[in-house]
Amino acid sequence: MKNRQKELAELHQRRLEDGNGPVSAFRADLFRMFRKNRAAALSVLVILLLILAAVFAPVLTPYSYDDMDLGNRLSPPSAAHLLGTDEGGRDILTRLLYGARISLLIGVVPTVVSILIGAALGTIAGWRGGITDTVIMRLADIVLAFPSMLLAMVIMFTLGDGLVNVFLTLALLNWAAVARVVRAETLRLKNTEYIEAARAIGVSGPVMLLRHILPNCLPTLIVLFTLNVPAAILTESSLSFLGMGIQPPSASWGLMVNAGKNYLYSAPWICAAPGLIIMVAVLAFNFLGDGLRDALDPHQKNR
Amino acid sequence: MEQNTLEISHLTVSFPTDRGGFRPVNDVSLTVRKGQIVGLVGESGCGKSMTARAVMGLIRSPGKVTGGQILLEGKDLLALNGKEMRSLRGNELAMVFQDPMTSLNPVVPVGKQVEEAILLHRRVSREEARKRTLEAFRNVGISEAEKRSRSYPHELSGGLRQRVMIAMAMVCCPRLLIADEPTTALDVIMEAQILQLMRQMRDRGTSILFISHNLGVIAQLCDYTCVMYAGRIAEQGDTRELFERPVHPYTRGLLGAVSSLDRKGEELETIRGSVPAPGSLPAGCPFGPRCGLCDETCRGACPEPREISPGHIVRCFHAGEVPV
Amino acid sequence: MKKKLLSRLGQSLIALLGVALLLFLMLRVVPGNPAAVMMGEHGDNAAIARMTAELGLDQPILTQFFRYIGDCFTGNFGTSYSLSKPVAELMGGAFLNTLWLALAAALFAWILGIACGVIAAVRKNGILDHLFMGVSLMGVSIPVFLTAMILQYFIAFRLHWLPIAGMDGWKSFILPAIALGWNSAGSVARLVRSTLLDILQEDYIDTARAKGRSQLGVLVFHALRNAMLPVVTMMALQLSGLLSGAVITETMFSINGIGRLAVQAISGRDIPLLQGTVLFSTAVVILGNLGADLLYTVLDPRIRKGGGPQ
Amino acid sequence: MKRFFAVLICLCLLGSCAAAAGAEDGLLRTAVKYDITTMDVAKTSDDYLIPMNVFDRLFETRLVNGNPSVEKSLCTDYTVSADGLTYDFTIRGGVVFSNGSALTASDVQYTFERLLKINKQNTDIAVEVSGSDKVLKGEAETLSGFTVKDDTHFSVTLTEPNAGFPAELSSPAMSIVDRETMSAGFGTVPAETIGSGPYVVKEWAVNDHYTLEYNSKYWGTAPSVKKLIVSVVADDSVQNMKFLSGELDMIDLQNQDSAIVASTYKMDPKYSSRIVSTRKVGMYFLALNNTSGALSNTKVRRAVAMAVDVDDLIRNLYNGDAIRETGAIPTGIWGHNADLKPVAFDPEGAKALLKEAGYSEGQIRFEIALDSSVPSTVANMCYAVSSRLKAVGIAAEVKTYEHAAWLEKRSSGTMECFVARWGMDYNDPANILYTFFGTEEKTRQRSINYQDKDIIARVAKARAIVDDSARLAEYRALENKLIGEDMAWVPLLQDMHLYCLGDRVESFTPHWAGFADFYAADVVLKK
Repeated sequence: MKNRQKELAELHQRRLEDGNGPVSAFRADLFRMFRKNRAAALSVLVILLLILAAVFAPVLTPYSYDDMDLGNRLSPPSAAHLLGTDEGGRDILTRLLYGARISLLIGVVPTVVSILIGAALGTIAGWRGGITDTVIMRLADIVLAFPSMLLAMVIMFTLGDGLVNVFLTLALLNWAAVARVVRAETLRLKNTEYIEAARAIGVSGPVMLLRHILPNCLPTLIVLFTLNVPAAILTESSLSFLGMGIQPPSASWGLMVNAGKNYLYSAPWICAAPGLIIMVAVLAFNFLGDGLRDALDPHQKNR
Repeated sequence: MEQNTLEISHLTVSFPTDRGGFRPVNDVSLTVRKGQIVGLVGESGCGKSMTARAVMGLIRSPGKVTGGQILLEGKDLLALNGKEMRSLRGNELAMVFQDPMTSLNPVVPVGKQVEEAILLHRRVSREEARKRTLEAFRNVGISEAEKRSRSYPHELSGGLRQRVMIAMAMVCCPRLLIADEPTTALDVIMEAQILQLMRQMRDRGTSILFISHNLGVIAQLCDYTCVMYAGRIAEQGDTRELFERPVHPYTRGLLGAVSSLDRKGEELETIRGSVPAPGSLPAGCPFGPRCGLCDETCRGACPEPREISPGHIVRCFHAGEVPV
Repeated sequence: MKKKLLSRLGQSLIALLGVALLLFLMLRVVPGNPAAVMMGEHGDNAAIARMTAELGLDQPILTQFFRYIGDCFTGNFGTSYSLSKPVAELMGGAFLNTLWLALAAALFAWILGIACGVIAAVRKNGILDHLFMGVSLMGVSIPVFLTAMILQYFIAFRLHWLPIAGMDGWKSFILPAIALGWNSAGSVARLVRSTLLDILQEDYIDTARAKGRSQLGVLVFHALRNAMLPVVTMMALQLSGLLSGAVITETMFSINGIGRLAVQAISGRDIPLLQGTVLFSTAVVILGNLGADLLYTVLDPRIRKGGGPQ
Repeated sequence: MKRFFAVLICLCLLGSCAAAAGAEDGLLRTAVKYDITTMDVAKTSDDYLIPMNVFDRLFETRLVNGNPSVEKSLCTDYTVSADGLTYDFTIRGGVVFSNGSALTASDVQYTFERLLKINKQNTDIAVEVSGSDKVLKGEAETLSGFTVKDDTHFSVTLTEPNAGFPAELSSPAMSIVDRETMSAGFGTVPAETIGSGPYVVKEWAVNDHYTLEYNSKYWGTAPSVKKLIVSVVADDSVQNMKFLSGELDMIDLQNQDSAIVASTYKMDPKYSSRIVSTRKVGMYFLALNNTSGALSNTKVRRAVAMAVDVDDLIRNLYNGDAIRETGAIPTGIWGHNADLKPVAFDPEGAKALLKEAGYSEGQIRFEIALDSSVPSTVANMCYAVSSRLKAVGIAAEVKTYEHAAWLEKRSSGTMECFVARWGMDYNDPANILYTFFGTEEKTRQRSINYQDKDIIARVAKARAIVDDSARLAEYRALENKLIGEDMAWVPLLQDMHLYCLGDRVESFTPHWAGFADFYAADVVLKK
């Protein structure tokens, strides 16, 4: 703890000298992290690029994601189609850009939802203990124990395909793991001195969770976020393998990789493009996660 | 005359950082004679622990020893290769650390950890090692040694754990014991017992290099004391003479800041300013900016150690003068 | 210790019952009448109605539920609708294959994972560190079926080193183990690396070196022993995950495992087979989690005596 | 660390020799995508390989210079009564089942009765015998219309005349089983599945493989293949790799994308000469629910037909391996009308017709339901149809359903539009017309919902016309009304079934109707 306090003071001092207001610990860490950890900075750039590509997809490409040109199916990258065409004669670059919308949403939305549910239930279970803890944890055990692919299939069969159902499925699959981690973290925090001190001065339950427990879980939650986002994108491609998830003609990276699988040796570019983009996204999220965790985790001795 | 246990001359340890290197230990020389306890005292961050680690060869990368000589009974430790150094560590040369809570392996019974020290340096059977461990426990005053040796670190009190550390260090009868603030984490009663133990070891011929920031402990225990400031030894000398007739302004400032019964009611002196950051030492004498006697010569160059009386060495141009 | 064990077992049973209940409700909600699926393209509605009655699916929900729970406890899951073979027999064969695949994948993942993790930690920020961490990230970012396909094409098809697919002899389990294990190896390596880096900063490492331990000795006897605690828990969870069947790897390598059987059961709305496979793999996962907790308390003395985080 | 990799490398080298396992002679190795579910033909209408190879039938249908012809097999001679109701059969004597039990006329009777008692699948032929309704209801143990004279002679009386009866007796459903040694494990336990055909079932490992071996007691000529191993390989690319590396002797290219078939097999001289293709007797059609919304209007259905470019589908999705279909009776089936003209691809004409029918741009919306388990070529067909219809202002979105959910929606009669295929079981138009337009319940259950009641009645009655030319004329008239006038569905195409033969196979004659299941006896291995 000591050297971080000193660094903060140092930064604080410098900010005061050049007339800015006091610097909040959070922003100072981010500022310092980006200066020090170039990989994290680069990954933020990459993620921004992906988001921009997703948003400006219609502008960037003449085709629409479902234009089928059966005449030149499976044609290699050419001037007309920079990344070639897939088995339905659709332009791969266009589908990649439109796919970015769905895949990033699939990566982010269910992960955020599952982390919110998981964190809430996890802290409550950890803090209250007793019956609530057992009930929540047994519920989590059930979801964790149930073979995830089967659970996904049952949900998708019942509700049918479509983006919202994929969100629901992925959120349902992931919340239990988050809850379990957050509960363990809450238990650990519960018997640290400063929590007992806060309890001693009469801080009430909900305030305790929001002001003291959750902020300390932040580094873990951020790491979970950056690990689960790429995992969600990949799970979607497994869902496509089993015939669920996003269905053509709409596009997502996972779907494209799965659709291209059978053509791996006759038309490898169908898999290569989405496969590479997924890898780039995974690396970006992971480096960002590592960077954030190191920056925000106070007792993280520098690696 | 008799061989000195430890002779450190002009030792320098440097750490490369992106803002140019810095030297936590800068041209340090001191000697520990056989059966003598030498104290190394100073504020945190002055380099005393780093000096101890240099002797043990435990400097963690990216830092490394970049100058000087360390003689253990005439052998230069810096010239030894890894294997030779390892055969000394725990055998001829041992160390005890500050925080007993974290210095023992949490998942291994304490008895086993001490046996390990024996088995590393003595070709004896496991059974013999067990016997010596129990004996070592008894020497350091651990009651019910048999039961204690089977328990895990988290099942023992702080004092007991420190005794285990000392037993572990002493089990191979090392020539030199380095104790890095062994009592800082203990309460007063435990501290007294540990110091008593140290005196017994000294009487049995073990030389001890005792590191602490607590002047009171140093005064009670050490025969000879060195005061460190910003990587250098500001003043060293016989403990009694040093405490009664400090000549270096920093030593005086330190002693002035210590409250004691016979100076009840007097204003405690404080030393203005704060310890310079490791990388940005002022030109000339490091204590200059905080020193009442500081003048051009002090700012010009860093004073060399001068022996103003037998065994009493000081790094100051105006040693002994009293500010006007 | 006994009391904690019993309460954990009790909770696991409740979880298993919960899964059975959840499965029963799901099967009533999922569209597609099992009888219709069995009759396939040619079945007409009259035949389907007759089949529904024969399977007892037209009885009131409650009677079906109690018969279902009765089956679960007595362990007889009856005969599979589509394969008209006893479910237990089908699962027996399938589980053996899944067991071999899981063990092979786990072995590959752990040996590679721990080795890479240790080397990456020791050579922190060196070339090997970035190389191994990069490879482990690759494992996480390529879908399993793509890894399987690439392995099959180059190693099996082009080089003829190993059989492409099928289950003849131990050699046909090497490639599936690599494809399935690579992902787990990645997470093990990353965990070993970060835990080891934490532990190497601890004071008792300095004590060990001060005792005269060599760098390797410190690593093996002191650092790894402590680093293994969280890693072993992750490995136990991974193993129980693998044991509940890896649908994609089994499909790609034509291994008749529990995962594939379960997917076949749900696509064919084969209720007895589905009950059997799901309850079986759930029981395996729950036992795995239980094992992981117990293993943790055995390995970490700090928890064994006192309560400690569960 | 280096030691570890060295061990791994030599471990693999050691294994290299075993990969391409040597194949003893007389062995044929093939693969299928999905395992069979049962060996009992009374319980399945999909898994026909074992019934076809392990059992005999009274007749067999073979391709004779391109046309299916019904040949005698167990039956050596038969006569039909004047009113077409009664058939007198003589069967081959001295035929035994693989367990030595004799095959007699009473076994044939037992086969008919067993189908009716189980009453799960393939009962539509046994139902035609008089007295079948009593057996179905359990009121009678035996079929009144079936009289056994002696071991090799029996006669069958139908409830109404059906000239296609001998052709129906050649379908796998009518495989003769043994009355005396029938046991509970029949159809699930290999040793208890006893037939009189050229092969016996040696073993069946679920989801892995099944093995057939030559039946030494077989009455017919010994086939070239003495042992058949069919392994279950779910992934198409893995099947390709196993075939190209010599682990399979024959590969069924039905599920593969035509582009892969073209690049991997057609373009490669080593294999291009070894491709066997046969007509898959049946047809793909775009089903339009005649009662849902705008599709109930004949003009709209015709506009849909005009908007879809079938030739483009054949050229690009089937790489030319398909022929266009124009009516309801597929090519290769007796009664097919070759000079029915296809609907010309005319998007502008379609738009005009839609306006004429009173529908503006984008006003017509319906859903094309796609079964997720169909091959990718069929899925691409749906997407192609959808984008063609969008071009003429019809908003037809493709929605994917899981197989069971798709089946349920279709059987409920509410599915608006879907691409489907009907494969012919026997060589008679009734097999398709009666199934889709035979009764109001049947057409509703297939989500066609054809509305013209007296046409439905005529389709049912047409089966009973004994005189071939009269029956032909009636079927032709019905086809003209159903498709020509009412466009009940949009006929698409009939695809070919392609196989590729390995080095060890001399020749192969596929099933006459292009089934994936084949007679192992029709494969000749190189010596």
